[in-house]
Amino acid sequence: MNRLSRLAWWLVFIVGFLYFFLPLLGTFAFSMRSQPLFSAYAVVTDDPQFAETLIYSFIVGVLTIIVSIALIVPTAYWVRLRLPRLRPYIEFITLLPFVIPPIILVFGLLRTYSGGPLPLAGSDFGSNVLLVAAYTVLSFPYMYRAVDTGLRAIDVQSLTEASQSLGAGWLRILVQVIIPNLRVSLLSGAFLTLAIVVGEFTIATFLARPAFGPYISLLGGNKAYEPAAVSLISFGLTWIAMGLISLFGRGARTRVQVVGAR
Amino acid sequence: MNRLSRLAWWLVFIVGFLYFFLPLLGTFAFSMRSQPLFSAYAVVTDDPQFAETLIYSFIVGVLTIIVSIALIVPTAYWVRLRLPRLRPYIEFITLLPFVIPPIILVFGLLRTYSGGPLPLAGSDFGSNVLLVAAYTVLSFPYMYRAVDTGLRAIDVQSLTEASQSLGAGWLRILVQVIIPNLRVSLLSGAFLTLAIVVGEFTIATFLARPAFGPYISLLGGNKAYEPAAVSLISFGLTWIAMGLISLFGRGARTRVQVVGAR
Amino acid sequence: MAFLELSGIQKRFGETSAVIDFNLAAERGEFVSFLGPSGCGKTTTLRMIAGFEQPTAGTVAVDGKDITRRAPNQRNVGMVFQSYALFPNMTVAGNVGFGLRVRKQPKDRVAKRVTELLELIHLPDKADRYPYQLSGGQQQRVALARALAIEPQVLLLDEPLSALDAKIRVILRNEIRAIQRSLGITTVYVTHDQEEALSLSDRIVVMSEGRIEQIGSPFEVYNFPATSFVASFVGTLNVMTARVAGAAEGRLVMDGQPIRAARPVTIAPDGANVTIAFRPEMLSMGEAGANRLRGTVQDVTFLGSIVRIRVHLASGATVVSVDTFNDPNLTVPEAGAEVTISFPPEAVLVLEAPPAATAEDLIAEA
Amino acid sequence: MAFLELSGIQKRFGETSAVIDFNLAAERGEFVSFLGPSGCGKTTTLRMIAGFEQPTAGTVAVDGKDITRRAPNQRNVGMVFQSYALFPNMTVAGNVGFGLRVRKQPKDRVAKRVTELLELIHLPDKADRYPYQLSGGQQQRVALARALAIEPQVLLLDEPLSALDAKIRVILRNEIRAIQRSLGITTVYVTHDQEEALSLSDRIVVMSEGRIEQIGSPFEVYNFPATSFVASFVGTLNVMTARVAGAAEGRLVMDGQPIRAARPVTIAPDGANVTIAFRPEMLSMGEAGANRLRGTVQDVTFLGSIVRIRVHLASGATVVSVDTFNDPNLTVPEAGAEVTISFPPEAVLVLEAPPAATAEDLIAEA
Repeated sequence: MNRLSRLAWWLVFIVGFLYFFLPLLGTFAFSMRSQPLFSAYAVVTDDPQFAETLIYSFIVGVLTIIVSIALIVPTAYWVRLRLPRLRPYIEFITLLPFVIPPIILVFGLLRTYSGGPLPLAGSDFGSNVLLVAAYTVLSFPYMYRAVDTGLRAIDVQSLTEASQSLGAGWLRILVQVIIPNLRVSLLSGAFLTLAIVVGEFTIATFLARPAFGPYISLLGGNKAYEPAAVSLISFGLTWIAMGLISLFGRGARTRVQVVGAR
Repeated sequence: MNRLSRLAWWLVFIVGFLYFFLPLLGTFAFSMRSQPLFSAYAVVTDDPQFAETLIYSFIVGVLTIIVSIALIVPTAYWVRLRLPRLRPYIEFITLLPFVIPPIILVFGLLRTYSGGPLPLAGSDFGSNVLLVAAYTVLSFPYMYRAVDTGLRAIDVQSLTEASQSLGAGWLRILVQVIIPNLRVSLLSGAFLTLAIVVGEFTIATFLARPAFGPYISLLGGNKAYEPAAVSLISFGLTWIAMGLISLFGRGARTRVQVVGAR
Repeated sequence: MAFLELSGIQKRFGETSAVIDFNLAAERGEFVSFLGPSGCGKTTTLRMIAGFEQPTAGTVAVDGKDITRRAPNQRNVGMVFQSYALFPNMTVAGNVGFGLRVRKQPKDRVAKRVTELLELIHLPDKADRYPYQLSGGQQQRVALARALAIEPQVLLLDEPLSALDAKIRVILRNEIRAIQRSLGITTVYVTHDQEEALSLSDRIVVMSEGRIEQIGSPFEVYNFPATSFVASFVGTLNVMTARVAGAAEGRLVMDGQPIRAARPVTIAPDGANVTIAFRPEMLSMGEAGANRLRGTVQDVTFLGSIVRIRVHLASGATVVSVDTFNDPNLTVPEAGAEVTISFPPEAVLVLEAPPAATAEDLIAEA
Repeated sequence: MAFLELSGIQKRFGETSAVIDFNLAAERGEFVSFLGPSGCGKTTTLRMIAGFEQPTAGTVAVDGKDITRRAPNQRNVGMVFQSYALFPNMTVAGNVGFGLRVRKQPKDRVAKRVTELLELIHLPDKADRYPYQLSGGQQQRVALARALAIEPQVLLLDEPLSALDAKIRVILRNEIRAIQRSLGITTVYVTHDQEEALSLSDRIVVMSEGRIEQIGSPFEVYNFPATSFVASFVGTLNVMTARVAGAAEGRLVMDGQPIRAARPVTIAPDGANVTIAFRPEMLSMGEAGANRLRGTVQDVTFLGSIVRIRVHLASGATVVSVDTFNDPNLTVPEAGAEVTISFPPEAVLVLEAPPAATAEDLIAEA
């Protein structure tokens, strides 16, 4: 750990950072070519569709988050508490959305729900339900990992047993003991989910939903600089959301670390 | 934890499982409509392009894995050892590929490297380099999380200090002490990366690379049942890879768990 | 009828038996410790009383009621964990009052009881702190208060002091004992530390490999161990082999030197080998006792209040430890000095022959 | 010239001082312990010797060479960790031989040395096992062998026994001491357990809040504590306040009862209050000693080899602990009985006045 090696490490960091942000800078520079400066941004934010689709996507995102949390938290908790041997399998299942292309997912959804006993894809309401359902699946990896990491940080078994010996039932344990200690994890999972839902294109297009992803892509077909501007705006919004997580996260993380008995 | 609640939990599992696999089953059923049975699969596997693009994508995948491991392992190790306060930020940076649409990434890459001091996008070799570089960024979240989880399972600080006090330098510590204990994590990260690279479409198309993703999409434009078949085949290959992980994983995981001093 | 009764408790995990035929009857207000090395089944037994594990066979009864099949949250049992297990999201007051809020007690009664308990554990001014703001010892006292708040029928403590520093362990141990006495609550305490068990308990259950080795008061367990495992696990012990010379009169020969036991040898005939044991503190330097052995000093260890002198017996390979109280004026023999050690016939414990596995053997393997 | 020399060592982490002006000169082959509560700076000091931390000021020298700025892997120092820190991917033999392979020693010499060391730690048949196949005690012995394999100039042990069961702690402690003596290796041992420090060390450095409170042999530290912190942290102590009646003759008055100290009181004039202390084992029931106090028995605790009787003095609120060796024939007084306790003038320690913060205060806060 002499000076030289420390320098080398910082160099690696800086190179990695540049490597990563260069594309972003390139996009930004490109969006700036429209004259006058920032006019691409002005055009975009003036378009009523911009706000409409963004709000639609945000609402879908929030619904997705609620469904996802309701499914994942009890499952992850129970697996950690009683079925630790199932953990690798559950983890595996939650990873599937990474490896199944969304096109397959939407393909299958449409085929399954277009006719038969549940013709959801036929109506607007049904399509919205399908969209939330599909996004819930997409959110599984992020949400499960976030929750699982959160559960790891607390001593799930002892806390549960302590609550039980004090007379608490499962619902109370979940609501008063487990979930309050997952605050940061849930926030982190929620924001990631939101970011993905807002940016998603394939599924929304196939289900013909007025979402933000298809709107960007539509823009991409017609305009030159605006898609870059829109992408950067949505990226900026996500960034703000992520910044919020790390703000929330810092305080709570120190707390959790200090608490545990070594 | 009486019988009733246990039953309820299993029900949740089964419903979740079905919900998840129904789309897959739908796709499979659809691909079976081509007559005679499995003819869609036969057509696909007979096509020389199928093997060519798949092999190209596998090679790119392996290169991506090598670059990714070389960048991530030392970084994650160093962050855990010396800069634990940087961990939230690094984690944040590695999450960015989830939230930056690939279209932005490829946009930026093309714009940055089409001219200027590094006109990589002009040549075949240069485009291959750019592709690996872009996929390396995409693999960051999976690889970093896998490695970080692996590092968490071993007592990085004590192992490092023990090696140091025995006279070992950094290279030896990494190669002989840290990496051997990350075997499972690296496998897991590697297989996920492979799966993503093989399925990726946007970046490969924009860089005009003969990869597997664009091949499927090409097929999708011309044929009816084959795209479903191809998707399922690539999904099956990924499945096999994931199965291998969990096989490797089981043995090693028990070991690591037993080792740690409580 | 005992207050807490465990009858024929067995627990198997797959192929392995964690607990084998455990029987215990504890009176109301009694303080019982389960003492033994890691993996002896003591924690598993405790967890069966709490309801976190179901016995494979046998029953757990409290105050005459069979609670074997009752869920943990229906048992009215207080539990204190090694890891404290305080709720990180609640203040000290929130933690202590949790069980009362579960029982839907009115707010002012909860507040009053919390105040009472925080005074009991000498932390009246920490009500609004969060667990992470407290030291380990303070956290464990809060955990104790939380368990006591619900006025449990039985209080269970699972190695509550293992995570704490040596000095704090002793202080907290005395506090636990004082609180238990003042409340008169029936208590089961799991520990691997013999001094904790001896100083706290009314009765000790010594366990090894899932079985009860002995149940008795600290005095009985220490002075009259039933098996050689108990003898060597509880306290320090000189264990050696001797030949029975006159069973009726308690005459033995060790390394060629004659020894007298206070009681007749009943477990082996004349000429047979037996295991004998004596505590280091029963021996003394000089010729005061009826039994005398000659040897040379091997080394002297200073243990604080006690000085331990190890003497290599002249007649053989045996090394015997002798404890004396430390004293600034004490003249300790040099290593290599020739000495006589002596002990009364009462000091000699005659244990089963041939020597069975002792705690030291088990530990060397463990 | 001492073999291991720490001069004017300071360590600051941001605003807080972890170690303040630490000076120590250890001879070749000496066994030195750093003893103190959590957070007293003992581990930080050890880590500065190992090179894992850089001192803010001061120097570390081994065998006359200043190694303060040398990297940890250039120091030839052996280290044993509380968490064992064995390499999970290597066998026992692989672990023990690691340092030799780093030094590029030929294969057969590595194998020979590994065999030697495994015999030294009594695990000759475990060479091909992996760490996870061993018990905690065995793992720590392998860690010790690994640290010794490179023939380090200094051996450092950081609370090596804290993660182990009480009984195994004692066994391993004796083994560490025997190995250290037989190899004659200079050793620094960090612990919070006073019995470990007392029984193992040639010299003890007692630390509190980053400062050295006292350096001395176990005998000195225990019998002649330099500060009231040392007096109360090392061993059990009766601490009380007395008034000086005749400083020159060592006459004091405690709770109205006269007491004599063996030495004149030099730290305070007649009529001033001082803190006096005596060890429980220096007191006895009855009238044998020159100093006598009357009181009633409050309670009796059985600690194994020792029975502790707490006596409430007749003349005031003070409670005094008296230790006697356990004896199956011992008649222990009942609680409430009127007794006389006595002690020789040598038992009285006169410490600084007014009473400073004692270890108990620190612990209650900690």
